[in-house]
Amino acid sequence: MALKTEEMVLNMGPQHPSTHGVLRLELQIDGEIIIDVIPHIGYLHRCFEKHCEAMTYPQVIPYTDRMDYLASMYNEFGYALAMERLMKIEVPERVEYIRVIMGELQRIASHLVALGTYGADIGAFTPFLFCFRDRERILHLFEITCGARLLYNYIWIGGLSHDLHPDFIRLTKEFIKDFRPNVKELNELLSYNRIFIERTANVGVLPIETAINYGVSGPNLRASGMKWDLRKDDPYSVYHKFDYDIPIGKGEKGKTGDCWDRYYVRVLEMDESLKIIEQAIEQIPDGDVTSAIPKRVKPPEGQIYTRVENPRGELGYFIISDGSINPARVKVRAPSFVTMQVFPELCKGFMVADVVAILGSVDIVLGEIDR
Amino acid sequence: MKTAEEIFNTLKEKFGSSIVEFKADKPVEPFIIVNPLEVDKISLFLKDEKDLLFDSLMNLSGVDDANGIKEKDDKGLETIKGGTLSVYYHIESTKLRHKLTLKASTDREKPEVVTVTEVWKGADWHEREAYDMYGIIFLNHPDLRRILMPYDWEFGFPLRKDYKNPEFYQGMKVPY
Amino acid sequence: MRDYIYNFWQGLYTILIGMKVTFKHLFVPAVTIQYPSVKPQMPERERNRLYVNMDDCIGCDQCARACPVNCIEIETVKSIPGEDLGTTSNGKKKALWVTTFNIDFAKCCYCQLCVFPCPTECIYMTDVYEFSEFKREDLVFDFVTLLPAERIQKKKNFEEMQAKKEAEKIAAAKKAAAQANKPPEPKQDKPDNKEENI
Amino acid sequence: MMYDWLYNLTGSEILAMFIVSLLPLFVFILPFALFAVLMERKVSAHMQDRLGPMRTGYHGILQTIADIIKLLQKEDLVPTATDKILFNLAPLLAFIGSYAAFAAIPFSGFFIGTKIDLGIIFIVGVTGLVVAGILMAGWASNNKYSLLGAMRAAAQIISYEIPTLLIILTIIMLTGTLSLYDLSEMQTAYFWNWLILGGPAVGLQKILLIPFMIMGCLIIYTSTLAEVNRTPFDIPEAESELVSGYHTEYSGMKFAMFFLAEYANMFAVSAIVAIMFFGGYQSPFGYLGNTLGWTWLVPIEQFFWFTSKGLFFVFVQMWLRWTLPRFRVDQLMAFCWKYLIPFSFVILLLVGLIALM
Repeated sequence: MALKTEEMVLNMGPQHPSTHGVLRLELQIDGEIIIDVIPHIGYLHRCFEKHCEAMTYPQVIPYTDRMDYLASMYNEFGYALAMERLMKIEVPERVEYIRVIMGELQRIASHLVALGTYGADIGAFTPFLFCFRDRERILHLFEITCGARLLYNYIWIGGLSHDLHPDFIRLTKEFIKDFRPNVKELNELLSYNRIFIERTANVGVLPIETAINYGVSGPNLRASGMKWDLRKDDPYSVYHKFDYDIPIGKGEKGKTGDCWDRYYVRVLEMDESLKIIEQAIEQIPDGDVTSAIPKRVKPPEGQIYTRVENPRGELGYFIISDGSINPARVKVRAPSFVTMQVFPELCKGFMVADVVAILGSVDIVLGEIDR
Repeated sequence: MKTAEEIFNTLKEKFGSSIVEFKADKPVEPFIIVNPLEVDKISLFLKDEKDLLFDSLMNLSGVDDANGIKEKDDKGLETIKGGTLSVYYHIESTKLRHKLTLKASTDREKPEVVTVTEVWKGADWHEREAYDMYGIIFLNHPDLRRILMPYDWEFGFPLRKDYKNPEFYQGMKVPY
Repeated sequence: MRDYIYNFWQGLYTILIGMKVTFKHLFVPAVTIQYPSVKPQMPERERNRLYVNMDDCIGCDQCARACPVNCIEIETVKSIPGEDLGTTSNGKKKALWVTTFNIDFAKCCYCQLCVFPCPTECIYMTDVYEFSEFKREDLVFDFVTLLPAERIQKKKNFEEMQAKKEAEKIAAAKKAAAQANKPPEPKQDKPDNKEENI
Repeated sequence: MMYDWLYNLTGSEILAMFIVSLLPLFVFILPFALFAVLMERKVSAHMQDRLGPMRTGYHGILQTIADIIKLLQKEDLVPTATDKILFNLAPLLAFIGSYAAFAAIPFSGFFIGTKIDLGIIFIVGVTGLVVAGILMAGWASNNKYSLLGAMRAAAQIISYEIPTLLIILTIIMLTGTLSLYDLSEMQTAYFWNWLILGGPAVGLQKILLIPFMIMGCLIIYTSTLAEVNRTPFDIPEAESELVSGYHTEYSGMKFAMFFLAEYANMFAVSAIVAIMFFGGYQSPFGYLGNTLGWTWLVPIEQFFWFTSKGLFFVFVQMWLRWTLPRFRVDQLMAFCWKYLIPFSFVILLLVGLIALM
């Protein structure tokens, strides 16, 4: 009897331990080898863009928090920036500094989740909890400042809801001091572990041309070897005043742009963020943080596309105003949404276990993909 | 590095009537209005031309211009007849560091735009989203399905300004 | 062959390093707290359950309008002349009976947007965070201090007054119409009614 | 011996046999599983700067008992599309496989279930039943994840038996016995008689043996780790990929059986390593009972040493689990076939040469 082989369709998600939310992947597998991946999204669709049409401009901010719920501060930052550009508001210097500090702290917190869950995806559970332990301290910093741990509603159009807490600077300095050895420990425990390298190096290689053509941005693009960071390449806020590097993937353990590079770029980025925070804390001027907040937000008719460097990449807000107090259109260019498109390309030819590894390394947040 | 106006002039020379208008009167961004059925050719030119090199699509968004005739039915719900739906393309060149906004307006009753997935692969899902939300048909798109809404959603396109919530979806009451 | 041995050695060595790290952590004190028995200290700006100090509320509806999810429901009734509603703590005179002030904490998104516009600072966020309920309806908190009977009474008072006014007006209008053949102008003076928007 | 003692006491062969064979289950495996689950939780918790279960009893010592009660109460779900017979049989088979191994393990000089001469081969053979149980579970569940997990498990366990057996062969060659009892007796008295330090051999031979014995110990420990599906070799039940692998569809008592089998297996393989390289139940420093002349104390001491050695290796398994990521299935195979098997062959050959000396 002739041997008959057949491809199998494996349905990964929406309930699966490592799809990072409610993502459904339809895997076509031949044994354990991936033939094709079809992602199905939309399980977390909350009509953000439709909601916005019924909201006034300041009321949109709590909704932006809920998109990329691991980097809420940066979502608000982007939205506030877009509105300020549209309304031509000059923001006090102190506000900008605080925004940068908060944004970079948020970047560290977000990367910690990315790295920790990546370890858990690969099978190492301990780094996950170490990362969460450190993230908890950042969340505490946010909590003392604005009262919330995850969904802040802190950065407003033209200003901030609260000034810094008196203890904030001291606690941040303490955190930075304690955090640096922890990064080293994470490297010892996970990054340089031989099994981890075996699992991630040369897996899911994203060539730079493909990345640009697909519009992949942020750490994923940088891991492919492109020095592209909106903080430097399309500067906003006060980022030009600080001295920091942009880490890129060098292909140390395998090909450039593999999972290990994507992972390690995030580790290095945390260090750069710490540098920015340290400098910002030293330079922060005094001032009032609420003075520039407009009483009534009614931007002129027009449209704007503004983008910021979210922890996951280029977060763009496309806002069309029709001159009323409600936005006519708010479209969000979510970095994970774009990254998710390239995911099937990365997976082809690898194994089921690698799907998890690749998905973890591109670091998606479903709240943002589905909005 | 080129300004939007220079690019407009280059395009006007090359494509003539396909490039409709250059608009810079409204704040904050100037944009170029193009013919929706020629977008793919224009995009390919923008991507390949030596001094333009727009290699990355930042964003593609469908927009309901809501510029048609608004009618109210007996229940007080608004429907819009005529007018246009638009697609905005925000593109940039990572090598030459310039940005550009294109706008392609299409008929509301028969919204058809040519896809740019051949030029920028990243446009795929953005176009599916625009189709899902506005019903804009992207001609030649390889896989034009709904993306965020359920595949069997039959109550229209939710981001259109005259969209009405269904009463029931698969036996479940929609407004809770 | 060199790679082969190197790989083996690398594997062993990095595993041992990792084991050193985890072993060290066996003796590091835990960072967790025993939650229900030990409660965390809440920071002063904590944003948890809303509280409304009804003594200060003037029923201006600003918080309800600022709310992005419409979880605040306010209904007010005008006071009839002669009633003394007292003043708020910052000296404003109250003019409206607040007969409904419901906050639905199932909907509330704890964004604090309602706190800032309040002219009397009577709505604020407290650090109460344990208030789960078995039924969704139980999460609707009623802040009004008036008794149910009183609320009905206030409404009735107002309606009676309204009716009286109306009657007076009609009488006056009739009088006027009799004098000048002018149609009366009905005046809309309904209590501020917040409609639930779904 | 326990059996003789009971035979004299009761006068019935069957009763004595019965008690002796059931004793490991009730005296050892069940309490051990309870203890090991708690230990796993506590070890992982403290390695991750947590506290672990704290609410049931002092520092949560009753947690696993609470868990067992919960599992007993749970509804025993059998999905409709399963192969009912295989589905119900699989956890039993897995448990029997790991439980039967305990029959030949010498807990002390006084107490062995059955003192068979082929002890070590018996254990290797009987633990092979676990594979059948796992395959049955994976197939019968009618779940793609379970099937993938079962296929992985079968491939993995069978491959890793090769290096295990090669090292066992080395030991057999060196000592000339297959009986675990004899093996333990051979490494008597002091720790320098343990096989990891060359065994009872003397002189140059002992020194030459030491590096190979250490290597062999590492190899057999790694490969037995793979046989019981512990991290970094836990790909059959890889939580982040295959949800739970072959026991995805199991609930209640049947799940508890798999769970029990896993923990029993953990101890069984630790015991094998302890017997083969670390003197089994022998004390490293001689016996207090012998010194004081209290001969009744010696079996208790032996039992103590045996369990503490076993528990130490179980602890190392947990330590590894909470430190390492897991392999991918092809790397796992590559590791076995490219590294462990050649290495164990070399050890087999060289130890054979040394033994000839």
